[in-house]
Amino acid sequence: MNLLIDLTLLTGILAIAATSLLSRSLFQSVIFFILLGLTLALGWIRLGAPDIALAEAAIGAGITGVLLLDTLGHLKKTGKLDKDEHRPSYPRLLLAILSSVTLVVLLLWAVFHQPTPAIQLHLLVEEALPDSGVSHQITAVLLNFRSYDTLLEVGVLVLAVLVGLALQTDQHQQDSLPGLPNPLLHACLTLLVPAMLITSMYLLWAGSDRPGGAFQAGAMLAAAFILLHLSGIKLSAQLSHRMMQFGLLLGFTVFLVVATSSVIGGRPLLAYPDGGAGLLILLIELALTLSIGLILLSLFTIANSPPLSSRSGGSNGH
Amino acid sequence: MNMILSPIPWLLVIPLAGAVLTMLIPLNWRSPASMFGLLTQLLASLLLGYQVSQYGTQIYAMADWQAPLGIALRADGLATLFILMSSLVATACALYAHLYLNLTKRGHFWPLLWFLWASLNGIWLAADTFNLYVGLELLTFAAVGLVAFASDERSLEASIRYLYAALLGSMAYLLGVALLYGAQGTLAMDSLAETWHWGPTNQVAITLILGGLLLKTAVFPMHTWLPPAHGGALTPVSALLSALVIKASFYILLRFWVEFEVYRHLPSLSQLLGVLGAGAIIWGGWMALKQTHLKMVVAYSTVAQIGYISLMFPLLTAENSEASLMAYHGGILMLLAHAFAKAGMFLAAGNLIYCTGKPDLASLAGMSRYRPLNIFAFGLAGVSLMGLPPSGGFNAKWLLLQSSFLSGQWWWIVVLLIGSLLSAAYIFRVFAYTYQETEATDSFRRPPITIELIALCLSVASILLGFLSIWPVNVVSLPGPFMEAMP
Amino acid sequence: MSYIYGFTLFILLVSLIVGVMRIIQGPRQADRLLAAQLFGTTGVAILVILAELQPLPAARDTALVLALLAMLAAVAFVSRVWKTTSTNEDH
Amino acid sequence: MTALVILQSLLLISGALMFVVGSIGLLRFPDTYTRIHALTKADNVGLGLIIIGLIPANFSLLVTLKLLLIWLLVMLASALSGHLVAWEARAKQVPLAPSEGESNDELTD
Amino acid sequence: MDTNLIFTLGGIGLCGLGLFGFIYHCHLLRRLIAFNLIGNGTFLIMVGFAQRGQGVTDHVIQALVLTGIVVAVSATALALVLIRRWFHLKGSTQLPEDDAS
Repeated sequence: MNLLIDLTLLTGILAIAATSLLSRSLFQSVIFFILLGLTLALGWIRLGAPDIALAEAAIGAGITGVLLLDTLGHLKKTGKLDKDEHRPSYPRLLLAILSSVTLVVLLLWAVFHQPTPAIQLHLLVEEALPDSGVSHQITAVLLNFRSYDTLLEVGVLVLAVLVGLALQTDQHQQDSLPGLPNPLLHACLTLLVPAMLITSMYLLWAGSDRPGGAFQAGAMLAAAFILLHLSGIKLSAQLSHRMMQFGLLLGFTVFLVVATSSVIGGRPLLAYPDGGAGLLILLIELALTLSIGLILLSLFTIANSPPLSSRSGGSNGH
Repeated sequence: MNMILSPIPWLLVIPLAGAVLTMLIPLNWRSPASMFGLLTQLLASLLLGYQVSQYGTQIYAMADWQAPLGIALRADGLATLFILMSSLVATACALYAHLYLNLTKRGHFWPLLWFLWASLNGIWLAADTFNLYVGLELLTFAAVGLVAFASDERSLEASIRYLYAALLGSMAYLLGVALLYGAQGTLAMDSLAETWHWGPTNQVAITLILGGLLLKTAVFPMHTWLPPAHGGALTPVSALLSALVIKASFYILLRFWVEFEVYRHLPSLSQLLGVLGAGAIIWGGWMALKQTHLKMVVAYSTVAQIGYISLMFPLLTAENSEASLMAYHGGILMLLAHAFAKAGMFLAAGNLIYCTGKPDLASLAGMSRYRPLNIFAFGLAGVSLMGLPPSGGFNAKWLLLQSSFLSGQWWWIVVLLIGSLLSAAYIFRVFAYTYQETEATDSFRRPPITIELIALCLSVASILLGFLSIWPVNVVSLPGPFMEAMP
Repeated sequence: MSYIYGFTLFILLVSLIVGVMRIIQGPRQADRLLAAQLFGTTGVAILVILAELQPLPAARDTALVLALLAMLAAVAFVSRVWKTTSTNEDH
Repeated sequence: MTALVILQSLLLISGALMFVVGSIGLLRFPDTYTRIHALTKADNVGLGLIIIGLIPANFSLLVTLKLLLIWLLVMLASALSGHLVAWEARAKQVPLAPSEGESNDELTD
Repeated sequence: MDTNLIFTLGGIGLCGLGLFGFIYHCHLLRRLIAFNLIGNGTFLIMVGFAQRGQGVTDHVIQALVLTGIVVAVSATALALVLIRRWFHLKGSTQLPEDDAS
């Protein structure tokens, strides 16, 4: 029975992926991409990875999908969405088929000759878990054992926003599209948004002893912000530029300060003081959640910034 | 050793803090704050250089968890040399950018530079395969941001091309890391090397990792994203990209190549890399000869120079350890000389373009009379790139030649010679344009003397390297796991 | 009992595939979006059953997240993609 | 106990069948408005049946509440998105059942 | 055929499809979707392959995949910013003379 379910899921995943890649209509591609995220979330549950399933549901099916849909709407405004798409040439097709077949063959060869790993890292994790300050292994890995990776990863997020901000031609340019003036939507928001905020906090709190954590919580928060934004309540317009910047950087700064304070205290970078690990991890996660929510929202609004009535087509560059 | 006195954490914390700080403080404070940061970074790198040369390789366990559970940083001779190199080049480029960019652009430049620097230091020090992935992504984002923020069409196109190529490269790398983890259950380089065995899984993993890194280094057939990105960015950014950023993926390549003894087990792959390098030398040189824009000449010259550096792979053979060591030293020297010379050359080229206001070669006419100092800087960098004595480039090529002789691979000598002729040709072609005296306008803009001096300093450094070659060679030969894995 | 869960799951997966056909057929974007919505609900149903079958209680949290985000795509579609299309272009 | 299991099985399977019905409805109904009808009825009832069927699986108050919350949210979401699509469709004057031949995709051309 | 192996194979399929699309397509948005397919395939391989080797649920690799997902979503968002800017400047959804590569 399990085999049947897995195989059906697998077929579904591959079929959906192929459709999203090869569909004629770009809108259909995007919709299928969102569905792929959803189906993958099911797959992650089958693989026993609920944390990833949560992230995939929130990020893959939620945030990325909305970002793509939004871009699609933007490209559609000028009405030349697929117009200038010439069919790729035959050498290109050949190269694509050749490299993808090579990759698949190589990977299959590698997978079917898998040796037994000499090192069992999960045993080490279990052994060190009591000292990590949390009882959920993934949170322990992300925010204690391999916290350096996480620090850099938050840096990557901040950097993405930074590049977006640097590309913004006008500092105070805001998303110019109006929200939806639908009364029922606004009535529902008063119910939905608090539910999303509570779920976000629940995920954050759950992270210390079961699946959940800052990223899932942050993505949920971002989803709430984006929903508000789409319905016309624009957080980025409410907050001052300065406040927004502080919010964006809060998580990274708190993380960095905690990291550095341990060096000043004579311990290696990122080492938590004895007994303080749990509290510090929660503090970092709280700040990270807020920042991730704001970062994802900003990435969504920054992408919108070029005004509608701009030139499109002709250019004066060389 | 006392944890506070180790400069390793500071090499990461200062740039990261610099990035945050320069995003938050007002525009006109960003440069002074960064200047302070530059100084501390230089001091920290020098301190690390001193400690490593005195006490040998340093291992730093992040968060006090030993590898393979935690992430370890490793500062050996090779890492130290790269840290020093990036500190010097980045400082020069940062000073140049401070003088070259306007206030708003500068405001955006500083945080991006600091992120770039943090990721570079992170990569030089990393001893964990997944950590390298995150570092590479941080580097990619910072570099793409730096290319894009000129925000004209050309740089935007270049940044998209660059981003797509780099993302594909890092995904291939990650796929390789996934296979390695599945086969061996660890991510730390040391424990991977200890438990390494050349089954099919590891071979495919190494192939994917090398493929991804070659794409990111822009080795010959996968080089197409490089010239527009390096040629289209703002001048200080071009210098940073050519001198440092492509070296990062190359450095990881070298680490994998030696530490997992790829040279011993996949010798055909090393010949392939050599062939690609030879292709890069000839194709890059040829294309540089055909360009009409000054910065594109310099960018294609980078493609060719990457070719020289990758010639060290076929020469690192298990059979002849003397030839291998020579090739290693030659390759590292080449890399170092290229970092200084190319940064100097890009900055000099940027100054010339600043003067004429036009990017093409034809409008350089009369420049040698009007800006002799700048042409001199360009020329000195050119001497090193051509490999004329006395320069770092010459010593590097000499070592590579000798290594080819010793290992009996004479065909690389032919490639080296053809490459040198080509580079001489494209550099003298630029000179020929500057000596032309046409009736063209005399309304050149005068750049501040300081930015010319910065370019000159870098070019002089690449020449000085010819006299001081023994020092970097000694540093990279300091004992450590890396040198033990050396043939 | 687990056999029943598995059987239910299988039916749901089949229903997913039927939904996919509507998305491919269209003909309107709105129809595609509605089908995607149904897909999301079916996903929630599958997740709550998987939570018992595996058993993996955290799958219910995933279902909760999906349920909360289900309408995000619809709102984005209506406000961004559809809004900007002029009436005559849409059909 | 067995009676409960049978009840559960009935609930689960009829819930799943409701989904199939919904999908078929989505496939067969002629225009956007009727498809909204198929969607909002079938999936809410189907999910409801499944969730009621799952409650006896573990008699825990928290789990039951969470399951009911999920149901509530899905109902809200599908009601709202159905409403939005219909609202927008009416504003854009999407016709009631379109003529048979029409199946061009508005995005591809 | 256990679950881990099946999803590893699914990951390989996604990687193959994604690489094909990434090279074949010119449209920047389509290439971005293709990149995300490669990414998701890689994540599936990471978890499936590691758990197949270890024989248990491996939390370390799951944590790494979480990091990877966040990096991938940042990459997607960054690419979208650039694509929109490009579209805004040039009115095109692909790079010029893309067949040169």
